Amino acid sequence: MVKEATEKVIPNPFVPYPATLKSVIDLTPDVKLFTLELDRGEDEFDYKPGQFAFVSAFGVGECPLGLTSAAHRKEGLQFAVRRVGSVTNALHQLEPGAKTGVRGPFGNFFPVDDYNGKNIIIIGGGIGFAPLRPVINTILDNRDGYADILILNGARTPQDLCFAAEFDDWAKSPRTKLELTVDAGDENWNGRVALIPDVVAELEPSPKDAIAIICGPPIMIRFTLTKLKQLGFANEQIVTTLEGKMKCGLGKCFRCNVGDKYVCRDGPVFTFEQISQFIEQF
Amino acid sequence: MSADNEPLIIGFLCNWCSYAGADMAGTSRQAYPANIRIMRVPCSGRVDPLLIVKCFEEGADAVLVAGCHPGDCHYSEGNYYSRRRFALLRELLDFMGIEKERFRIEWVSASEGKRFAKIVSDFTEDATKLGSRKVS
Amino acid sequence: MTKILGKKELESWLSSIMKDRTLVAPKHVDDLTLFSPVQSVEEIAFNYENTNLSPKELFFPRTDTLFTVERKDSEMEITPAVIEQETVIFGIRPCDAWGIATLDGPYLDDPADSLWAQHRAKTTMIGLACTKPAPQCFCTSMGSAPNDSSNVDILLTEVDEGYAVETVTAKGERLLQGVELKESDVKPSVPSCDTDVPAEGIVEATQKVFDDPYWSRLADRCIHCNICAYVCPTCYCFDVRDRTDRGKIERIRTWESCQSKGFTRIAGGYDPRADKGTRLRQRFCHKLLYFPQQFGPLGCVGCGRCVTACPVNIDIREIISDLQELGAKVGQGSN
Amino acid sequence: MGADFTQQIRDKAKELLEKGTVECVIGYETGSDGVSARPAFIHDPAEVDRLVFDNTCSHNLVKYLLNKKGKPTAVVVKGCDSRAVNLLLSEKQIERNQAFIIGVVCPSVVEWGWNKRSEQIQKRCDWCRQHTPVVYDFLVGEPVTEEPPPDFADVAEMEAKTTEERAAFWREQAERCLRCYACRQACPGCYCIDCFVEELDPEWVGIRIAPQENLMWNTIRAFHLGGRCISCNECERVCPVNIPLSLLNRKLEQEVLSLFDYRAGMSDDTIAPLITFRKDDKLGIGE
Repeated sequence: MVKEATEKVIPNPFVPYPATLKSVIDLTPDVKLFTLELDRGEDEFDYKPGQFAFVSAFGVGECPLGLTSAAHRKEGLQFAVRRVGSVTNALHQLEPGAKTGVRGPFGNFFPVDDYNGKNIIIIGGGIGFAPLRPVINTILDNRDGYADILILNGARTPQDLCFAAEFDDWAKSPRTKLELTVDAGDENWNGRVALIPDVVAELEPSPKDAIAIICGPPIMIRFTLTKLKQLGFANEQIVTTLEGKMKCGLGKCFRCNVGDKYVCRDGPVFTFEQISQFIEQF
Repeated sequence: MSADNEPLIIGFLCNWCSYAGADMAGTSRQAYPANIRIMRVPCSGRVDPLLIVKCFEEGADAVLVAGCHPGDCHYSEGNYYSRRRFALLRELLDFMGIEKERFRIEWVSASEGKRFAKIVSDFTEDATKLGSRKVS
Repeated sequence: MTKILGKKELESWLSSIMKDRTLVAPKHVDDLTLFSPVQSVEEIAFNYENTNLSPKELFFPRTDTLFTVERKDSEMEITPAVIEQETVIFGIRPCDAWGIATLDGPYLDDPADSLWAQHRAKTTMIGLACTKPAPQCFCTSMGSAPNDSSNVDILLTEVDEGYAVETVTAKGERLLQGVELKESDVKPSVPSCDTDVPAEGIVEATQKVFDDPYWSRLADRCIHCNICAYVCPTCYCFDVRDRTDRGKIERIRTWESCQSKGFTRIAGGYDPRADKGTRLRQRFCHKLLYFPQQFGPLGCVGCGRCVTACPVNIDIREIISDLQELGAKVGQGSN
Repeated sequence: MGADFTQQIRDKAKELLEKGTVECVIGYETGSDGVSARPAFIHDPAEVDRLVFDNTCSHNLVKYLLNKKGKPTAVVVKGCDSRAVNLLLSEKQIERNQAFIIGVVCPSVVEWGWNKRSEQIQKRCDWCRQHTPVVYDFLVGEPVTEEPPPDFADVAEMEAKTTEERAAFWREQAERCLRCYACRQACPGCYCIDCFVEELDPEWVGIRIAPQENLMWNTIRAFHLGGRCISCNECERVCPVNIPLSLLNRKLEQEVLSLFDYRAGMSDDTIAPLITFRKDDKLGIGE
């Protein structure tokens, strides 16, 4: 057997696209919304709701972040970044005009086209609400394609609710209900003070022709899942996006695996039916 | 070491004494070599051995830690701890190939501007004699 | 007929290779044998069971630069790393060459890892068949053999008159160009590994034993260092970070291991594999379950390095046997 | 020694497990090579016959007590290992009433590897001045009463080299280091929840596996054990690339002995020299 290695130039998949930071907006005390513009233009970067990308803070490293903009709106690439580690800390120091890098888009996405005609229930907790924003904006911009929509956004305190500036727009959309809840209110808050799973139990969304999309901390997901199942939702009707430690996004560094599945390539979006089939349970 | 063969010295100076001492040297026009890069720390006891080793790792030719005289620590006893810590670290570094002469611990009070200038001058001279360290 | 390269001729061939390429060969360093670049034939160790560290680091270095970033005023330039050096490895054992070929699975899978691909393209491997397998070796159980030539460019087997030469690839053929080989009817003997590891059906067995308390019991003994992963020819996890040196930024990747605490801990603190049992299970399930599910072959080539290097004798051969035994019990229980 | 020690350990383990005094006995069993020992965790009195004691039992099992917090556990310790028990007691990492210490008067261990067993006594046993455990609930063997004075010939040999030679020596060792952290993982004194070397913010040690970073790791690792190292030498035994870490530890041990007249782990209520001070310390600084 005589083999021959083919010598062709393979692009380095670790090299990010150079990008410029266009704007930084404080969403909550520890979350900022970054808008990036690729130096090569946005058209080269086609992405769907639920996908993620690696954003670089050169000199420190890069980290995976969910895209929180919807591609069709052409508002630039947006990421909601909570300051939790060394890279996000460095990102928070950046000011508009700073040079950065973006690698992606990676992963699968929420198949919103498949949800046509259905009732959509979107439940997000804390920063977990960020990857759901492109889902909401995609669905609302194609409002006739869907039946009733329920958006439930929860956070620790009123200041921690992400995307407050868009609440009015969402609530104004026909047949759309926006529910907000916090774990602890303050003097200006006259909305709900309750945990997300309890709010779900109270609102009793019907599982009929419905899809529930949830994202948030593991503990919130677990209890919300229980409530939804009590309401009659089947595993296939509940969709989430998983978080895993990642270094490559390419299925190579083998950090984000759940059994033989990679969060970065096979996910991050999974139905609970798929998750229940995983050999490894988190 | 920089291109012109000047040693690079990192100095960790206690805010309550040596840093003021360095200041005093400056205001009273006591000249001392510009080889030293000064880090102000709240106490010589705050200087983690990691900082010293990191300086040498990154290519410093010499490191100075200066604190209050024993008995004068602003926090009562910080310098007593640093005295033990650095006496031992100095031995270990020497054992691993970083000459004792490259790592100095000195007690300098806020009024000893002249002494501070002399320490830095002597230290710079010694470090120049020792030559540059190889790191990569 | 067998083609033979005399011992003297081998030495002059290797010397000529050193002239225009990097020759990497086993070398005795203190009481270790390590693959190192050599400048003369005298440095090469010909008498060794196998090297203490696997040759994977010639393709997947313990630290590698992915690209550099240069900033000038407001502009920024990113330069991907390029591997230019042509390298020849002498003395790679068939099991290790198979390990390299195994890693082509994940690394050349689309999108290919360009550094791995470049290292592969720039490297020629001269294999040296094992004449006397060591007690820890079990390559035959894993589907290879001490004289398996399928993953090297040239395979040499020591015989009385010198080395029997098997040219495997065109790359190997080019390297041998102009080298005079004698013809002989000597037949190199084929040694076999004595160790018999029951690897057949291990994927199914591992799947059955996945939730068994076996893993946490085994983890009692494990001290969770990274030795097994770092000596292993088929462990390939890595970490990525930037390094700044006097204003120069490079993005680097380094070896990392699933055994280290925090390997899967995400910023914010949640760690899906916080306990030692699940971490240990991850390593063995990756080799014996996930890797074959994803790429076909088992993620173990039977080199035996982890067997000898583990400070507390976590022995993969023993684990394979245990899993088979436990798996069989699970099978009976459900019937 | 062998058979008798083994029997005594088995009998004690059986008794402890049967009475329910402990839920696990950590000792040694014969490894997969049939030649050398490895750590064994016995939970069932029917399994005590797996336990052995011979001159390849060099692992310091005290490290495992850190994983058994809150669970009554028995552990087999040699003289050096027993000092680790005291170290962890004095640093409040384990509780005395949760640990049943089966002390073994150490007959010295030999150089061994997987499937290899020599008759050569390990270096650590030449240096050892504590063959009899300093703490135990049950003792196997006859206590050794006379120990020779300390000997630091290996440290002196290193010190006889020039600074340049020493720098070159350690650089060469650092070049080999893989940063596998086996030295840390085997060390009973290394139990930080987050080790400085893995901290990212600030990043004390870069992730590069290269001489510069590796040297920093090895320097600080040794220094964090300054006045705490109990000389079991497990770090050096487990090192896959044979870095002579004992030299660093022993240098510090010698300095700590001469500067502070202190040996780590000799009792359960001492304070490591670097977390205390004397106002009249004479250490050659600013005097």
